Amino acid sequence: MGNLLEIKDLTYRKNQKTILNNVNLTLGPGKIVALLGENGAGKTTLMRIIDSMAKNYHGTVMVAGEDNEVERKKHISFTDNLSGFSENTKVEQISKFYEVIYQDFDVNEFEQLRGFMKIDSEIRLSEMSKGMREKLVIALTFSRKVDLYLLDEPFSGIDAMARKKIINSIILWKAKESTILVSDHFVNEISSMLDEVVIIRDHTVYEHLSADDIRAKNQSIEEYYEGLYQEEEE
Amino acid sequence: MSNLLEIENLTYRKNLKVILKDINLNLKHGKIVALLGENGAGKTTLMRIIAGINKNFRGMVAIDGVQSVADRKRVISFSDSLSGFKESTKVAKIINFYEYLYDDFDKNKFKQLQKFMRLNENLRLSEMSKGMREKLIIALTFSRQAELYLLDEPFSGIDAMARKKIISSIILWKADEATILISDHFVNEIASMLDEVVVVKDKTIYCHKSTEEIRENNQSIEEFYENIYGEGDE
Amino acid sequence: MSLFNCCFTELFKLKTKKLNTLMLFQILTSMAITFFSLYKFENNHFIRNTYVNDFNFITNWMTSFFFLVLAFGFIAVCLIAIFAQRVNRSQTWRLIPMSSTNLYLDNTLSSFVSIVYLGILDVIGLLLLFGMSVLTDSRFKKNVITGFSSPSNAMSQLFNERAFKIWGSILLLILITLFVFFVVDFLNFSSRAILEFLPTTSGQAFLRVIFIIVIVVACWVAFSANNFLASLIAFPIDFVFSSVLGIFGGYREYNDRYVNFGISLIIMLVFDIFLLIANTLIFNYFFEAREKK
Amino acid sequence: MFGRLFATLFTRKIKKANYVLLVQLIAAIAITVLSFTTSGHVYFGRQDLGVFPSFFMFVLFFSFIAALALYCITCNENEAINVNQSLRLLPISDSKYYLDNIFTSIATLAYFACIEAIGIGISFLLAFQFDGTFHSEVMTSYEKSSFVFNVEDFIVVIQSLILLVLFCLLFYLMLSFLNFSSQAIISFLPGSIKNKSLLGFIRVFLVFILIWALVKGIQALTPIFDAPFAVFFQSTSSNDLLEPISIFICFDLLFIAINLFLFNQYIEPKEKK
Repeated sequence: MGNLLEIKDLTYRKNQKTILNNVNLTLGPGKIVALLGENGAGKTTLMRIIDSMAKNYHGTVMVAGEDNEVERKKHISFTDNLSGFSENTKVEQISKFYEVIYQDFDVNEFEQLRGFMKIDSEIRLSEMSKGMREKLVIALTFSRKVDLYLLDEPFSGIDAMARKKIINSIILWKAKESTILVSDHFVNEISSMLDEVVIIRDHTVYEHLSADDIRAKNQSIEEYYEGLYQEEEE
Repeated sequence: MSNLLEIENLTYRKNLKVILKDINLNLKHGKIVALLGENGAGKTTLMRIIAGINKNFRGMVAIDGVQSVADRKRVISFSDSLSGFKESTKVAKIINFYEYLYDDFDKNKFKQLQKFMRLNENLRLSEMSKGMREKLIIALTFSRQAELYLLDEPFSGIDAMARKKIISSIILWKADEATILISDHFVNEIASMLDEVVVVKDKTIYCHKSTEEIRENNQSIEEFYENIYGEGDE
Repeated sequence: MSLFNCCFTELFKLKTKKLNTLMLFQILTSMAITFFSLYKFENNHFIRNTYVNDFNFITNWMTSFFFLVLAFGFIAVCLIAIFAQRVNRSQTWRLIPMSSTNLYLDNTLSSFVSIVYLGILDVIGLLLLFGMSVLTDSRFKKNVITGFSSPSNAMSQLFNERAFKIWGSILLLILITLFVFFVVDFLNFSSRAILEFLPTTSGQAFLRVIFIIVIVVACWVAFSANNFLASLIAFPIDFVFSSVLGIFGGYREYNDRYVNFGISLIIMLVFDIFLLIANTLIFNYFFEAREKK
Repeated sequence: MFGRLFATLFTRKIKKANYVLLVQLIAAIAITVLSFTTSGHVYFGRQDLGVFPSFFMFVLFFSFIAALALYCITCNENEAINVNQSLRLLPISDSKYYLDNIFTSIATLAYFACIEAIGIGISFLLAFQFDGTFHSEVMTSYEKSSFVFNVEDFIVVIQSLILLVLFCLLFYLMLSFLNFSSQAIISFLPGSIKNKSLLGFIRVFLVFILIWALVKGIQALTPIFDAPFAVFFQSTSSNDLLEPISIFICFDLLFIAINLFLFNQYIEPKEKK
C-alpha cells in the first residue's frame, strides 16, 4: 500500500494572516508519529485541514489515495471535544450515537476501553471532570477501526497513572497498518511509543525524521526537540 | 509564625454525593506545595473552597486565622480561566480590569512577566491558542502580591520549552513568605520546585509529606506518588 | 439504512425532544391563562366570575390553546433555527463521513419535519380538547350541531372559495417557515464567512453592523407594507393570519391591496430556492466547525 | 471596593444601554428616510405627517420597545454577573457584590430614561420648529387643555416614578429569586436527574408559588387595597399612592433579604471546563 497521507505544498490563510505556508508531508502506514511545535505554530490547523474541517486551503491533501472530503473522513478518526452533545447527555447515549452513525465503530471495543478508563456509562457530560472527559474522547476515537487516528493534545487533563497506562497500551488498540498522528507538549511522556517526529516551525514543516535516527545520535527526543529552539534563545 | 492556611474537618456535598470528607490541612508560609490526585478526586473543588468560590461546605477554612470570604479573597490569587470576560476582550482591557480592582496588582511586575512569556498586549482572547491563554493566566496570577497562590492545572496547554522556563523561575515571582498550592498531573515536571506534597485520595487527604522525607528513603516524588496508587490497583 | 437517513433520524430525535418540552409549556400556559381569566380571587378562595362566558373550563381552554398555537409555533421556529445553527457549527456533526451538502440538507429537512411534527401535535391537542368540550359542555354541543347541520351557515362554505384560501395559507406557511430557516442560516453563514476574511480586530464591530442592518430591514418591512417589494414578504404573513382567523368569524375581506396570490407564492418559492443554493455553497466552502478550546 | 465594583459594572452595563440607544436612533432615522423615499408619506391616524413629526413619532414609538429590550438585557446581564467567576473572585463580600449588581442595573435604567427623555425632547423641538402644521396643532391643543401646573400633580408624578423604580427592582429580585432557588434545589437533587426539563418544571412550580405568595401578601397587607395599577394611572391626590409604594418597599426588602441569603449560601460561579 502506498503512502497513507500525502500533503503537497499546502498553504492556509485566515484573517489576513498565513498560518501554514507550503507544507509538504507524507506518512506511511502503521506508524506512530508525533507532531511537535510551539503554541500557535499551526498544529491544530494542520490536523483540521487533514480531516477537512478547515476549508479553502490551497494545495492537495490525500488520505489513502482519496482527495474527496467524504472519503477522507471515512478513513480518519479525529479527537472531538463532544461539543455537538448537550451537557446532560449520558455516555451511553453518546456511544449509541457513534454506533448508529459510524459503521466502523466497534461497540465491544468501546466497552473494553470504557472499562480500562473506569468511566461509568450512566454519568453525564456535565458531571465529568476535564480528565474524565478526555479519557472518554480517547476511548471513542480508538473504538473506530480506521487507517489514520488524529489526536490533538489528548492527554493534557489526564492524571499521571492513567496517562502512563494509556500510552503503554495505545499500540494494542490500533490495527497493525493504521497510523497515529499525535500532537502533544509532553514529549518525554510519549517519546517511548514514537516511530517518527514531525516538527512545525515558522508556519511550515521544519523537520520530519524517524525516532531511531534521533536515538542513533544517542539523544532523547526531548533533548533533540529542545535543541532546535536553543539557538533561537541566545 | 502560625500557619497560613488552616482547614479543619471540612466536608462538601453536591447533588447528594459526598465530594470531600473531613479534610484537615495546614500550610505554612513560604512553601511550594503540590496537590496531587486522580481525575475527579476533588482537587479543583478543594481549591475553589479555599478561594471562597464554592459555598455551603461544613467545617472551617481560615487564612492567617481569618475566615471571612472577602478577606480571604484579598490575600488569595486564584488562577481564573478568564471565562468571565467576553471572547472579544483585548488583553490590555483585562490588565486594566485587574489593575483597577485589585489593590495588590503590580503593573510593571506584569510587564516583566509579559515580556518573559512573549505575550502581545493587543491580542484578543478569541485569537489566543490554549497555551497562550494559560501563559496570560499565570502572568496575571503572579502579578498580584498575594500570600497564597492557587494554581489549578496551569500548564496543560503550554509547550515544553516555555513550561520548563516557567517552572524554573516561578520561585522568583513569589514573595519569600508567600505559599503556592499547585495541582498538576505532570509530577516529574514540577518535582524540582516542590517543598511539600499533598495527595487527595478517596475524598480525603491521603497523606501530607515534605519532599525531603520522600527523598530521604531515596524515592523520586513520582515513584512515591505512583505506588500510593500501586497497591490500590493490583 | 444509509448514513443520510441515520443522521436525519438522530437530528429529528434531538429536535423533537426540544419540541416536546415546548408543547408541555404550551399546555401549561393555556391552562394557566384560562384559569386566571375565568376565576377571580375574592376573600381568599377562587370563585367563578360569570361575566366572561358561560362555556365550561375545557371549551375556554380549547380557544386559548388555539390562539397559542400560532404564538408557540413562532417560538418553536426560532428555537429550532437557533439549535440548527449549533449543529452546523459543531465539530461533532461535521466529522461524520458525509458531504457537507448532505449534512446541511439533513439539518434543514429535520428542522422542517420537526415543525410539521409540532403542527401534528397541535392538531391532535385541538381535536382532543374539541371532543372533550363537546362531551362535557352541553351548550357548546348545541352550537356545534347547529353549526354543522344548517347548510347556510359559514361552516358549510368550507369547500369552496374559502377552502382555496385555507390550502393557500397552509402552503404559504410552509414556504414562510422554510424562508425563516434559510434566512437565519444565510445570516449565520455569511457573517461567519466574512469574519474569516476580515482582520480579527474589526470582527466585533462587523457583527454589530450586521445586527443593526437586520433590525432596520425588519422594521422597514413591518412598517411599510404598502410598497411593492416589502408587501411581497409582509403580504403572505398577513394573508395567513387573516384567512386562518377568518374561519372563526370576523373574516376580513381584502380590498384593493389584494396582490395576486400566485405571484407572491412564486416569489417566495424563488427566494427559498435561491437561499438554499447560496447556503449550501457557503456551508461547503467557507463555513468551518468551531475549534475546540 | 464597593464603589470600584459599582463603577466597573456600571460602565459595562452603560455600554449595553448606549448600544440599544444607538440602534433605536438608527432604526428611527432609517425608517423615516425609507418610508419617505419609497412611498412618499407616513400615514398616521387621520392625516399625513411631515418628515420631522413622523421622525418624532418613530422615536417615541421605538423608545418603548427599546426600554423593554434594555430591561430584558439587564435581567440577563444580572444573572450572568452573578455566576461570573472572574468577578466573584474580587475581594468583596457576596452580599455587597449582589447589591452592587442590582443597583447598577437600576442606575443603568435611570441613565437610559434620562437619555431617552432628552432624545424625545430634541425630536419634539425639531418637529415643533421646522413643521408648520405640527407647530400650529400643538399650540391649539395647548390652549384648549386647561393645563395649570400645581405642586400636587408634581408630587404625584414623582411618586409614580418611585413606584415604577420599585416595580423594576421587584421584578429583578423576583427573577434572581427564581434563579437562585431553582439553583439551590438543583444542587440538592441527586446528580442523575439534573437535566433541562426538570429545571423547567421547578421554574414553573416556583412561578406559581411566587404568584400565590404575592396575591396572599397583597391580601394580608391591606384589606382595602385592590389594584395598585388602577391607582397608578388615574390617581387624584398624592396620598393615594402611598399605599402601593409602601407595599412595594416591603416586598423589595423581603426579596432582597431572601436573595442575599440564597446568594451567600448556594450560588457558585460556573466551573471552568
